[in-house]
Amino acid sequence: MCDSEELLFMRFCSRPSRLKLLRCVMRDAATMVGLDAETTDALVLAVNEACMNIIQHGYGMDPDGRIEIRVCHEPGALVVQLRDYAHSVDVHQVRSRDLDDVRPGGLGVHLIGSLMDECGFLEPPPGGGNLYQMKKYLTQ
Amino acid sequence: MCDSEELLFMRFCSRPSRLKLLRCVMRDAATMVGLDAETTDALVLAVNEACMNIIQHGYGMDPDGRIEIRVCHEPGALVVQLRDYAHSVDVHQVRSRDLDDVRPGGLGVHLIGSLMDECGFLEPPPGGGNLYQMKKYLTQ
Amino acid sequence: MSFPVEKRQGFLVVMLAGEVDLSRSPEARKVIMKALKKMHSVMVDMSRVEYIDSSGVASLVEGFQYARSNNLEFALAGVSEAAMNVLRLARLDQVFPIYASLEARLEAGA
Amino acid sequence: MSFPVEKRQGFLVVMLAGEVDLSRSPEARKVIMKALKKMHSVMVDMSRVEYIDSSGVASLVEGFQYARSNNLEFALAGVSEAAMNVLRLARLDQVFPIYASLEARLEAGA
Ligand SMILES: Nc1ncnc2c1ncn2[C@@H]1O[C@H](COP(=O)(O)OP(=O)(O)O)[C@@H](O)[C@H]1O
Ligand SMILES: Nc1ncnc2c1ncn2[C@@H]1O[C@H](COP(=O)(O)OP(=O)(O)O)[C@@H](O)[C@H]1O
Repeated sequence: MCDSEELLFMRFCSRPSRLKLLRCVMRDAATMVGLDAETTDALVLAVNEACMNIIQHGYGMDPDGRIEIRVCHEPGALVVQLRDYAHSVDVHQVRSRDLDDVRPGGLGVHLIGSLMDECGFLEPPPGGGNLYQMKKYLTQ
Repeated sequence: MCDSEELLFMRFCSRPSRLKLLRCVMRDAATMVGLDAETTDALVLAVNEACMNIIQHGYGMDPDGRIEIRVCHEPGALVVQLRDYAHSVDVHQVRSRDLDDVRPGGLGVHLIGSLMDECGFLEPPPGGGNLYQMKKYLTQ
Repeated sequence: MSFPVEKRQGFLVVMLAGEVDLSRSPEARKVIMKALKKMHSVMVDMSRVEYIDSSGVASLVEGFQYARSNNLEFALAGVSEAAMNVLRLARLDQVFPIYASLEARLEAGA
Repeated sequence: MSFPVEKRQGFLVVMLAGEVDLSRSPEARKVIMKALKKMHSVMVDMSRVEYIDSSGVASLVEGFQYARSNNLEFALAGVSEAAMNVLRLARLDQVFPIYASLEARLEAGA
């Protein structure tokens, strides 16, 4: 029943105050698969940004949205899936501002793309909402 | 949909190597509700012992059992529920050795009882397995 | 828990610290904007920032822009490695004036 | 990652460290029992133990019992606050010989 590749599954509410816990959990999951400090920081930052986007854009700062994170240790990669129950995302809207056009905001998607090896929305899951997946390759 | 009292829900496999992550998560949940260092240590140790019991006795060290933890912040208490899918526990068997009869093992249930304000099995949940609940009162 | 502000020569120095994430960046933004709205130049001491996310960075960008349109100085000082990594990824290390330390800027004078 | 063992005068000193939980206590048990089975007295340096659970404590009890039935000395030294709390709860602080430090026992001689 328990997928041996699943490192952890966690559910939490769409509150900024929960991000600290999320980062702690991600940091530990990274340590468990032997990521170095730099890669761990990258992973933690990317997952934090993806969750922020769900809190801010998916749930529009409503603190009672549900977010689920699944971290799997696949051969060669750490896979992080974030699932929300917000309205379906228009994936064409999901991009950061031009970095040269300096203004507050519009950096999260760029950071995720720079920090992770793969990222993007998967097929909308049954039951609605969105499923966002990120991968970090594990170099031996 | 998201119970505002639920601090977190986590699912993980019945492996000793997962306990570190569990302790980290519990430590953070404790910090979030403002527990002091001593109470946090007590909570972390108690939850660790309860999970060890599931791993060792519930699943007999089978690494593929599923364990779910739910931490809720109720008025006046932090409530931790552990759910497993192992055979139903005979609650009369669940007690530690006599502390004066020194031998290896037989301390976990005693530790939990000393460290938590309430503990015990709840009604077996639908779908089988066991539901164990611990409470730590929050003094203002 | 707000972030402390100190007057140092012609500057108001905002001391960010710890984890400047979505739960703390509104506070960072408030402190920075309040200092600037007194028509004061601002230095942000970032030596004790352990973590900053894009919302924390946005607070800095907002301060930077407000300062520029009001002819005030806005600079970062002693940026921690953790924060510098994020600024670099956002290519803002080329945008903000960044000093090795508060002293490095203060010694340079007006 | 095993736990290091050092020869100090008539003792084999087992240096536990970090988190001695269900994933590491089999290792602790192995190191302790191996030292005792050489018919050596054993001291467990616990100054760097950050966390110990009941399985770690069980390794100590097993060593203690084996030593007693084989007329060997088995003692704990420099027990960290975190570990001492657990020993107290298990009322084992009254059972194990516990020294403030390795030196405290070594200076006492044979
Ligand atoms: N999870 C999401 N749900 C809905 N829209 C999103 C999501 N993530 C990103 N977006 C869209 O992508 C845009 C760019 O996001 P980002 O680069 O993180 O910058 P910012 O969040 O500061 O706007 C957002 O403004 C939003 O329109
Ligand atoms: N989750 C559980 N499932 C089944 N049996 C349990 C569980 N927890 C405790 N027990 C029973 O209670 C006994 C005492 O547990 P404990 O005090 O933790 O000592 P130990 O685990 O070292 O035996 C165990 O030996 C076991 O028989």
